[in-house]
Amino acid sequence: MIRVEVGPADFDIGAESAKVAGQGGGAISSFVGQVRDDGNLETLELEHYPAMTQKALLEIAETARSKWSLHAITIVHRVGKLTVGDNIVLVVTGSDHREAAIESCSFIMDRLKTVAPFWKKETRIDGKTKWIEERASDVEASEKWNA
Amino acid sequence: MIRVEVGPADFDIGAESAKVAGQGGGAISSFVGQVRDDGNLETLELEHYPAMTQKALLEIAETARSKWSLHAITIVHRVGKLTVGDNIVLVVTGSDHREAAIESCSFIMDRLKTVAPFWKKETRIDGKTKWIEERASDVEASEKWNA
Amino acid sequence: MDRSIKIVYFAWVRERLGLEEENIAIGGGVKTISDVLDVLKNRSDTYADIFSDVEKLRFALDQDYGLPASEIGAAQELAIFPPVTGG
Amino acid sequence: MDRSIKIVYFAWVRERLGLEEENIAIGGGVKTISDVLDVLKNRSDTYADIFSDVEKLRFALDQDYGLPASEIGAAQELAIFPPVTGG
Repeated sequence: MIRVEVGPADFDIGAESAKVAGQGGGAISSFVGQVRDDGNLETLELEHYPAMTQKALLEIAETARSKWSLHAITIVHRVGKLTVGDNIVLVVTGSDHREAAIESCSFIMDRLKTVAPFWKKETRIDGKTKWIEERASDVEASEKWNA
Repeated sequence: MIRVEVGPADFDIGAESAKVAGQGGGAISSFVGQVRDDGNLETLELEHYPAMTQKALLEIAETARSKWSLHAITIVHRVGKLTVGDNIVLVVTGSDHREAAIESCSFIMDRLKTVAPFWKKETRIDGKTKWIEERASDVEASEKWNA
Repeated sequence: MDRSIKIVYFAWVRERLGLEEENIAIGGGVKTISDVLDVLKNRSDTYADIFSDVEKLRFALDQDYGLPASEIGAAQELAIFPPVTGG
Repeated sequence: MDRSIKIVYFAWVRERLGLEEENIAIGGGVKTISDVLDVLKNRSDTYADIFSDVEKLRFALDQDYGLPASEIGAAQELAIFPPVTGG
Protein backbone atom coordinates (compact mmCIF):
# COMPACT_ATOMS: atom_id res chain seq x y z
CA MET A 1 0.00 0.00 0.00
CA ILE A 2 1.39 3.36 -1.04
CA ARG A 3 0.35 6.50 0.80
CA VAL A 4 1.50 9.96 -0.24
CA GLU A 5 0.53 13.12 1.57
CA VAL A 6 1.54 16.71 0.83
CA GLY A 7 0.29 19.68 2.81
CA PRO A 8 0.97 22.09 5.65
CA ALA A 9 -0.11 19.68 8.43
CA ASP A 10 2.42 18.07 10.76
CA PHE A 11 2.71 14.28 10.93
CA ASP A 12 2.86 11.73 13.75
CA ILE A 13 5.73 9.32 13.19
CA GLY A 14 4.34 6.82 15.72
CA ALA A 15 0.96 6.68 14.00
CA GLU A 16 2.45 6.54 10.49
CA SER A 17 4.89 3.82 11.51
CA ALA A 18 2.06 1.78 13.08
CA LYS A 19 0.01 2.07 9.88
CA VAL A 20 2.89 0.73 7.80
CA ALA A 21 3.57 -2.04 10.33
CA GLY A 22 -0.11 -3.01 10.13
CA GLN A 23 0.37 -3.90 6.45
CA GLY A 24 2.59 -6.86 7.39
CA GLY A 25 6.27 -7.69 7.53
CA GLY A 26 8.52 -7.42 10.52
CA ALA A 27 10.88 -4.66 9.37
CA ILE A 28 9.85 -1.00 9.43
CA SER A 29 12.30 1.72 8.49
CA SER A 30 11.58 5.42 8.98
CA PHE A 31 13.29 8.65 8.16
CA VAL A 32 12.30 12.07 9.48
CA GLY A 33 13.80 15.28 8.13
CA GLN A 34 13.44 18.40 10.25
CA VAL A 35 14.40 22.05 9.95
CA ARG A 36 17.93 22.13 11.32
CA ASP A 37 19.09 24.83 13.71
CA ASP A 38 22.18 26.50 12.29
CA GLY A 39 22.15 29.39 14.74
CA ASN A 40 20.50 32.15 12.72
CA LEU A 41 17.62 30.62 10.82
CA GLU A 42 14.26 32.30 11.34
CA THR A 43 11.94 30.39 9.01
CA LEU A 44 12.10 27.89 6.18
CA GLU A 45 9.42 28.18 3.52
CA LEU A 46 8.58 25.23 1.36
CA GLU A 47 7.06 25.86 -2.04
CA HIS A 48 5.92 23.10 -4.38
CA TYR A 49 4.31 22.48 -7.75
CA PRO A 50 0.92 21.15 -6.66
CA ALA A 51 -0.10 19.68 -10.01
CA MET A 52 3.12 17.65 -10.17
CA THR A 53 4.02 16.83 -6.56
CA GLN A 54 1.65 13.95 -5.88
CA LYS A 55 2.52 12.36 -9.21
CA ALA A 56 6.27 12.71 -8.63
CA LEU A 57 6.03 11.19 -5.14
CA LEU A 58 3.88 8.31 -6.39
CA GLU A 59 6.44 7.61 -9.11
CA ILE A 60 9.24 7.52 -6.56
CA ALA A 61 7.22 5.13 -4.38
CA GLU A 62 6.34 2.91 -7.36
CA THR A 63 9.99 2.72 -8.34
CA ALA A 64 10.89 1.71 -4.78
CA ARG A 65 8.20 -0.96 -4.83
CA SER A 66 9.57 -2.36 -8.09
CA LYS A 67 13.14 -2.49 -6.72
CA TRP A 68 12.42 -4.00 -3.29
CA SER A 69 9.83 -6.32 -1.81
CA LEU A 70 7.74 -3.96 0.31
CA HIS A 71 4.40 -4.23 2.10
CA ALA A 72 3.84 -0.51 2.48
CA ILE A 73 5.35 2.87 1.70
CA THR A 74 4.32 6.17 3.27
CA ILE A 75 5.67 9.54 2.18
CA VAL A 76 4.53 12.73 3.93
CA HIS A 77 6.01 16.05 2.85
CA ARG A 78 5.06 19.36 4.39
CA VAL A 79 4.81 22.69 2.59
CA GLY A 80 4.44 26.25 3.84
CA LYS A 81 6.28 28.20 6.50
CA LEU A 82 8.26 26.14 9.02
CA THR A 83 10.67 26.97 11.81
CA VAL A 84 13.64 25.33 13.55
CA GLY A 85 12.87 21.83 14.80
CA ASP A 86 9.73 21.46 12.70
CA ASN A 87 9.16 18.26 10.77
CA ILE A 88 9.58 18.55 6.99
CA VAL A 89 9.43 15.05 5.59
CA LEU A 90 8.62 11.52 6.70
CA VAL A 91 9.29 8.29 4.83
CA VAL A 92 8.25 4.91 6.25
CA THR A 93 8.77 1.58 4.51
CA GLY A 94 7.70 -1.88 5.62
CA SER A 95 9.13 -5.18 4.47
CA ASP A 96 9.85 -8.74 5.60
CA HIS A 97 13.56 -7.87 5.57
CA ARG A 98 15.46 -5.05 7.15
CA GLU A 99 17.79 -4.54 4.17
CA ALA A 100 14.80 -3.92 1.88
CA ALA A 101 13.14 -1.58 4.39
CA ILE A 102 16.27 0.45 5.10
CA GLU A 103 17.57 0.64 1.52
CA SER A 104 14.21 1.62 0.05
CA CYS A 105 13.80 4.32 2.70
CA SER A 106 17.23 5.67 1.77
CA PHE A 107 16.40 5.49 -1.95
CA ILE A 108 13.13 7.38 -1.49
CA MET A 109 14.88 10.14 0.45
CA ASP A 110 17.60 10.45 -2.20
CA ARG A 111 14.99 10.73 -4.96
CA LEU A 112 12.86 13.15 -2.95
CA LYS A 113 15.83 15.50 -2.72
CA THR A 114 16.49 15.51 -6.45
CA VAL A 115 13.23 14.76 -8.23
CA ALA A 116 10.22 15.90 -6.19
CA PRO A 117 9.20 19.47 -7.09
CA PHE A 118 9.81 21.26 -3.78
CA TRP A 119 11.89 24.37 -3.18
CA LYS A 120 13.16 25.71 0.14
CA LYS A 121 13.63 29.36 0.96
CA GLU A 122 15.38 30.44 4.14
CA THR A 123 14.74 33.62 6.06
CA ARG A 124 17.65 34.42 8.38
CA ILE A 125 17.29 36.19 11.74
CA ASP A 126 18.67 39.37 10.13
CA GLY A 127 15.76 39.27 7.65
CA LYS A 128 17.77 38.17 4.62
CA THR A 129 16.22 35.53 2.42
CA LYS A 130 17.87 32.89 0.27
CA TRP A 131 16.66 30.08 -1.94
CA ILE A 132 18.48 26.89 -1.00
CA GLU A 133 20.63 25.57 -3.83
CA GLU A 134 20.88 22.02 -5.09
CA ARG A 135 23.75 20.09 -3.45
CA ALA A 136 26.10 18.06 -5.64
CA SER A 137 26.20 15.37 -2.94
CA ASP A 138 22.42 14.94 -3.22
CA VAL A 139 22.66 14.52 -6.97
CA GLU A 140 25.40 11.92 -6.57
CA ALA A 141 23.43 10.07 -3.89
CA SER A 142 20.42 9.91 -6.17
CA GLU A 143 22.41 8.82 -9.22
CA LYS A 144 24.14 5.95 -7.42
CA TRP A 145 20.81 4.03 -7.47
CA ASN A 146 20.92 3.96 -11.28
CA ALA A 147 24.19 2.02 -11.25
CA MET B 1 23.70 10.97 23.86
CA ILE B 2 23.52 7.20 23.88
CA ARG B 3 20.52 5.44 25.41
CA VAL B 4 20.29 1.66 25.68
CA GLU B 5 17.31 -0.15 27.16
CA VAL B 6 16.75 -3.88 27.56
CA GLY B 7 13.68 -5.35 29.19
CA PRO B 8 10.21 -6.80 28.67
CA ALA B 9 8.48 -3.41 28.25
CA ASP B 10 7.20 -2.26 24.86
CA PHE B 11 8.50 1.00 23.34
CA ASP B 12 6.90 4.05 21.75
CA ILE B 13 8.61 4.88 18.48
CA GLY B 14 7.09 8.38 18.37
CA ALA B 15 8.39 9.24 21.84
CA GLU B 16 11.82 7.69 21.23
CA SER B 17 12.17 9.46 17.89
CA ALA B 18 11.21 12.78 19.48
CA LYS B 19 13.83 12.29 22.22
CA VAL B 20 16.54 11.72 19.61
CA ALA B 21 15.33 14.68 17.53
CA GLY B 22 15.52 16.84 20.65
CA GLN B 23 19.28 16.26 20.79
CA GLY B 24 19.76 18.28 17.60
CA GLY B 25 20.33 17.65 13.92
CA GLY B 26 17.71 17.52 11.22
CA ALA B 27 17.95 13.85 10.20
CA ILE B 28 16.40 11.08 12.29
CA SER B 29 16.49 7.50 11.11
CA SER B 30 14.56 4.70 12.84
CA PHE B 31 14.26 0.99 12.47
CA VAL B 32 11.65 -1.19 14.18
CA GLY B 33 11.84 -4.97 14.12
CA GLN B 34 8.66 -6.88 14.95
CA VAL B 35 7.66 -10.52 15.31
CA ARG B 36 6.72 -11.51 11.77
CA ASP B 37 3.61 -13.55 11.01
CA ASP B 38 4.62 -16.62 9.02
CA GLY B 39 1.26 -18.34 9.40
CA ASN B 40 1.91 -20.74 12.27
CA LEU B 41 3.94 -18.93 14.88
CA GLU B 42 2.48 -18.95 18.39
CA THR B 43 5.12 -17.13 20.45
CA LEU B 44 8.68 -15.91 20.17
CA GLU B 45 10.72 -16.00 23.33
CA LEU B 46 13.76 -13.78 23.68
CA GLU B 47 16.48 -14.83 26.08
CA HIS B 48 19.57 -12.76 26.80
CA TYR B 49 22.73 -12.67 28.87
CA PRO B 50 21.88 -9.88 31.30
CA ALA B 51 25.42 -9.29 32.55
CA MET B 52 26.67 -8.78 28.99
CA THR B 53 23.75 -7.27 27.05
CA GLN B 54 23.98 -3.65 28.14
CA LYS B 55 27.74 -3.65 27.61
CA ALA B 56 27.44 -5.18 24.14
CA LEU B 57 24.78 -2.67 23.07
CA LEU B 58 26.81 0.24 24.41
CA GLU B 59 29.84 -0.97 22.47
CA ILE B 60 27.80 -1.15 19.27
CA ALA B 61 26.50 2.38 19.87
CA GLU B 62 29.99 3.70 20.67
CA THR B 63 31.34 2.17 17.48
CA ALA B 64 28.54 3.83 15.50
CA ARG B 65 29.33 7.15 17.15
CA SER B 66 32.99 6.82 16.19
CA LYS B 67 32.13 6.00 12.56
CA TRP B 68 29.48 8.68 11.94
CA SER B 69 28.76 12.16 13.24
CA LEU B 70 25.70 11.57 15.41
CA HIS B 71 23.83 13.65 17.98
CA ALA B 72 22.00 10.74 19.59
CA ILE B 73 21.58 6.99 19.46
CA THR B 74 18.78 5.01 21.08
CA ILE B 75 18.64 1.22 21.17
CA VAL B 76 15.72 -0.57 22.82
CA HIS B 77 15.60 -4.37 22.76
CA ARG B 78 12.82 -6.39 24.33
CA VAL B 79 13.19 -9.75 26.05
CA GLY B 80 10.67 -12.32 27.23
CA LYS B 81 7.66 -13.87 25.54
CA LEU B 82 6.32 -12.03 22.48
CA THR B 83 3.70 -12.77 19.88
CA VAL B 84 3.01 -11.95 16.21
CA GLY B 85 3.13 -8.21 15.52
CA ASP B 86 4.88 -7.36 18.79
CA ASN B 87 7.79 -4.97 18.73
CA ILE B 88 11.21 -6.57 19.31
CA VAL B 89 13.81 -3.93 18.66
CA LEU B 90 14.04 -0.20 18.02
CA VAL B 91 17.05 1.76 16.81
CA VAL B 92 16.92 5.54 16.37
CA THR B 93 19.84 7.69 15.24
CA GLY B 94 20.03 11.46 14.89
CA SER B 95 22.48 13.42 12.79
CA ASP B 96 22.87 16.59 10.73
CA HIS B 97 22.95 14.43 7.61
CA ARG B 98 20.60 11.74 6.37
CA GLU B 99 23.41 9.48 5.09
CA ALA B 100 24.95 9.34 8.58
CA ALA B 101 21.60 8.74 10.26
CA ILE B 102 20.49 6.00 7.85
CA GLU B 103 23.83 4.22 7.55
CA SER B 104 24.47 4.18 11.30
CA CYS B 105 20.97 2.82 11.91
CA SER B 106 21.65 0.04 9.40
CA PHE B 107 25.07 -0.66 10.97
CA ILE B 108 23.60 -0.90 14.48
CA MET B 109 20.93 -3.36 13.30
CA ASP B 110 23.53 -5.51 11.52
CA ARG B 111 25.69 -5.61 14.64
CA LEU B 112 22.72 -6.27 16.91
CA LYS B 113 21.92 -9.37 14.86
CA THR B 114 25.42 -10.81 15.14
CA VAL B 115 27.02 -9.48 18.31
CA ALA B 116 24.39 -8.70 20.95
CA PRO B 117 23.77 -11.70 23.26
CA PHE B 118 20.12 -12.42 22.49
CA TRP B 119 18.58 -15.74 21.43
CA LYS B 120 15.17 -16.33 19.91
CA LYS B 121 13.06 -19.43 20.46
CA GLU B 122 9.92 -20.04 18.44
CA THR B 123 6.87 -21.93 19.61
CA ARG B 124 4.73 -23.01 16.66
CA ILE B 125 0.93 -23.33 16.76
CA ASP B 126 1.35 -27.13 16.88
CA GLY B 127 3.36 -26.73 20.09
CA LYS B 128 6.78 -27.52 18.61
CA THR B 129 9.65 -25.31 19.70
CA LYS B 130 12.79 -24.33 17.83
CA TRP B 131 15.77 -22.13 18.56
CA ILE B 132 16.30 -19.75 15.65
CA GLU B 133 19.64 -20.32 13.92
CA GLU B 134 22.16 -17.74 12.86
CA ARG B 135 21.67 -16.64 9.23
CA ALA B 136 24.70 -16.45 6.93
CA SER B 137 23.25 -13.29 5.35
CA ASP B 138 23.27 -11.57 8.76
CA VAL B 139 26.91 -12.49 9.30
CA GLU B 140 27.81 -11.13 5.85
CA ALA B 141 25.84 -7.94 6.44
CA SER B 142 27.69 -7.38 9.70
CA GLU B 143 31.09 -8.13 8.23
CA LYS B 144 30.72 -5.73 5.32
CA TRP B 145 31.15 -2.82 7.77
CA ASN B 146 34.68 -4.02 8.55
CA ALA B 147 35.74 -3.58 4.92
CA MET C 1 -0.38 26.41 -36.39
CA ASP C 2 -0.35 29.08 -33.74
CA ARG C 3 -1.52 28.13 -30.28
CA SER C 4 -0.94 29.17 -26.70
CA ILE C 5 0.76 27.32 -23.88
CA LYS C 6 0.51 27.90 -20.15
CA ILE C 7 3.83 28.51 -18.45
CA VAL C 8 4.15 28.13 -14.66
CA TYR C 9 7.08 29.44 -12.63
CA PHE C 10 8.42 28.43 -9.22
CA ALA C 11 10.89 29.56 -6.57
CA TRP C 12 13.31 32.31 -7.63
CA VAL C 13 12.12 32.17 -11.23
CA ARG C 14 8.63 33.07 -10.02
CA GLU C 15 9.97 35.73 -7.64
CA ARG C 16 12.23 37.42 -10.17
CA LEU C 17 9.47 37.50 -12.77
CA GLY C 18 6.90 38.55 -10.19
CA LEU C 19 4.60 36.10 -11.92
CA GLU C 20 3.22 32.66 -11.07
CA GLU C 21 1.97 31.76 -14.51
CA GLU C 22 1.09 33.16 -17.90
CA ASN C 23 -0.22 32.03 -21.26
CA ILE C 24 1.97 32.76 -24.22
CA ALA C 25 1.21 32.49 -27.90
CA ILE C 26 3.60 30.24 -29.80
CA GLY C 27 3.99 29.98 -33.53
CA GLY C 28 4.28 26.79 -35.53
CA GLY C 29 8.08 27.08 -35.49
CA VAL C 30 8.20 26.66 -31.71
CA LYS C 31 8.85 22.95 -31.30
CA THR C 32 11.04 22.44 -28.24
CA ILE C 33 11.41 23.82 -24.72
CA SER C 34 14.47 25.64 -26.04
CA ASP C 35 12.32 27.35 -28.65
CA VAL C 36 9.92 28.51 -25.93
CA LEU C 37 12.88 29.89 -23.98
CA ASP C 38 13.91 31.87 -27.06
CA VAL C 39 10.43 33.40 -27.23
CA LEU C 40 10.64 34.33 -23.54
CA LYS C 41 14.15 35.80 -23.79
CA ASN C 42 12.95 38.19 -26.52
CA ARG C 43 10.35 39.73 -24.25
CA SER C 44 12.53 41.92 -22.05
CA ASP C 45 15.94 42.20 -20.40
CA THR C 46 14.55 40.68 -17.21
CA TYR C 47 13.24 37.67 -19.12
CA ALA C 48 16.50 37.41 -21.03
CA ASP C 49 18.45 37.43 -17.76
CA ILE C 50 16.36 34.73 -16.16
CA PHE C 51 16.08 32.33 -19.07
CA SER C 52 19.56 32.60 -20.61
CA ASP C 53 21.36 30.15 -18.35
CA VAL C 54 19.54 26.85 -18.91
CA GLU C 55 22.00 25.07 -16.61
CA LYS C 56 20.28 26.79 -13.70
CA LEU C 57 16.81 25.78 -14.81
CA ARG C 58 14.72 22.63 -14.86
CA PHE C 59 11.62 21.97 -16.95
CA ALA C 60 8.47 19.89 -16.86
CA LEU C 61 5.96 19.38 -19.67
CA ASP C 62 2.53 18.49 -18.35
CA GLN C 63 4.19 17.57 -15.02
CA ASP C 64 6.88 15.31 -16.50
CA TYR C 65 10.51 16.36 -16.51
CA GLY C 66 11.84 17.53 -19.87
CA LEU C 67 15.12 18.84 -21.26
CA PRO C 68 15.68 21.95 -23.39
CA ALA C 69 15.67 19.71 -26.46
CA SER C 70 12.39 18.01 -25.51
CA GLU C 71 9.56 18.55 -28.00
CA ILE C 72 6.59 20.30 -26.49
CA GLY C 73 4.16 18.41 -28.72
CA ALA C 74 0.62 18.88 -27.49
CA ALA C 75 1.64 19.77 -23.91
CA GLN C 76 -0.70 22.24 -22.23
CA GLU C 77 1.62 23.28 -19.42
CA LEU C 78 5.33 24.04 -19.28
CA ALA C 79 6.86 24.49 -15.82
CA ILE C 80 10.16 26.34 -15.42
CA PHE C 81 11.95 26.24 -12.09
CA PRO C 82 15.36 25.92 -10.39
CA PRO C 83 16.73 22.50 -9.36
CA VAL C 84 14.51 21.08 -6.64
CA THR C 85 15.54 21.20 -2.98
CA GLY C 86 12.89 19.30 -1.06
CA GLY C 87 13.21 16.37 1.30
CA MET D 1 47.13 -23.36 41.04
CA ASP D 2 43.69 -24.84 41.30
CA ARG D 3 40.75 -22.49 41.27
CA SER D 4 37.12 -22.48 40.23
CA ILE D 5 35.40 -20.64 37.41
CA LYS D 6 31.72 -19.86 36.96
CA ILE D 7 30.24 -21.12 33.72
CA VAL D 8 26.94 -19.70 32.41
CA TYR D 9 24.87 -21.29 29.66
CA PHE D 10 22.25 -19.85 27.31
CA ALA D 11 19.62 -20.94 24.79
CA TRP D 12 19.81 -24.58 23.68
CA VAL D 13 23.04 -25.16 25.58
CA ARG D 14 21.24 -24.23 28.79
CA GLU D 15 18.18 -26.28 27.84
CA ARG D 16 20.09 -29.43 26.91
CA LEU D 17 22.18 -29.27 30.08
CA GLY D 18 19.16 -28.37 32.19
CA LEU D 19 21.45 -25.92 33.90
CA GLU D 20 21.83 -22.14 33.87
CA GLU D 21 25.20 -21.98 35.53
CA GLU D 22 27.71 -23.93 37.58
CA ASN D 23 31.09 -23.51 39.20
CA ILE D 24 33.76 -25.92 38.11
CA ALA D 25 37.18 -26.56 39.57
CA ILE D 26 40.01 -26.12 37.11
CA GLY D 27 43.58 -27.23 37.52
CA GLY D 28 46.66 -25.20 36.69
CA GLY D 29 46.89 -26.89 33.30
CA VAL D 30 43.59 -25.38 32.16
CA LYS D 31 44.72 -22.26 30.31
CA THR D 32 42.28 -21.69 27.43
CA ILE D 33 38.57 -21.92 26.71
CA SER D 34 39.41 -25.08 24.77
CA ASP D 35 40.93 -26.58 27.90
CA VAL D 36 37.74 -25.80 29.84
CA LEU D 37 35.72 -27.52 27.11
CA ASP D 38 37.92 -30.62 27.53
CA VAL D 39 37.13 -30.65 31.23
CA LEU D 40 33.41 -30.37 30.48
CA LYS D 41 33.43 -33.07 27.81
CA ASN D 42 34.92 -35.53 30.28
CA ARG D 43 31.99 -35.16 32.65
CA SER D 44 29.34 -37.22 30.83
CA ASP D 45 28.07 -38.22 27.41
CA THR D 46 25.57 -35.35 27.46
CA TYR D 47 28.34 -32.85 28.15
CA ALA D 48 30.52 -34.47 25.51
CA ASP D 49 27.70 -34.20 22.96
CA ILE D 50 27.04 -30.55 23.65
CA PHE D 51 30.60 -29.28 23.81
CA SER D 52 32.27 -31.34 21.07
CA ASP D 53 31.30 -29.18 18.12
CA VAL D 54 32.89 -25.80 18.87
CA GLU D 55 31.70 -24.45 15.51
CA LYS D 56 28.18 -24.38 16.94
CA LEU D 57 29.25 -22.53 20.08
CA ARG D 58 30.26 -19.01 20.99
CA PHE D 59 32.14 -17.93 24.12
CA ALA D 60 32.52 -14.90 26.34
CA LEU D 61 35.05 -14.38 29.14
CA ASP D 62 33.84 -11.88 31.71
CA GLN D 63 31.29 -10.67 29.10
CA ASP D 64 33.77 -10.21 26.26
CA TYR D 65 33.74 -12.50 23.25
CA GLY D 66 36.52 -15.09 23.17
CA LEU D 67 37.65 -17.91 20.90
CA PRO D 68 38.48 -21.50 21.88
CA ALA D 69 42.16 -20.53 21.88
CA SER D 70 41.58 -17.50 24.14
CA GLU D 71 43.39 -17.69 27.48
CA ILE D 72 41.04 -17.58 30.41
CA GLY D 73 43.57 -15.72 32.57
CA ALA D 74 41.89 -14.39 35.70
CA ALA D 75 38.38 -14.43 34.20
CA GLN D 76 35.66 -15.16 36.76
CA GLU D 77 32.90 -16.06 34.30
CA LEU D 78 32.86 -18.08 31.11
CA ALA D 79 29.67 -17.96 29.04
CA ILE D 80 28.91 -20.68 26.50
CA PHE D 81 26.07 -20.22 24.03
CA PRO D 82 24.99 -20.69 20.42
CA PRO D 83 25.47 -17.93 17.83
CA VAL D 84 23.29 -14.99 18.79
CA THR D 85 19.98 -14.31 17.01
CA GLY D 86 18.68 -11.05 18.41
CA GLY D 87 17.65 -7.89 16.63
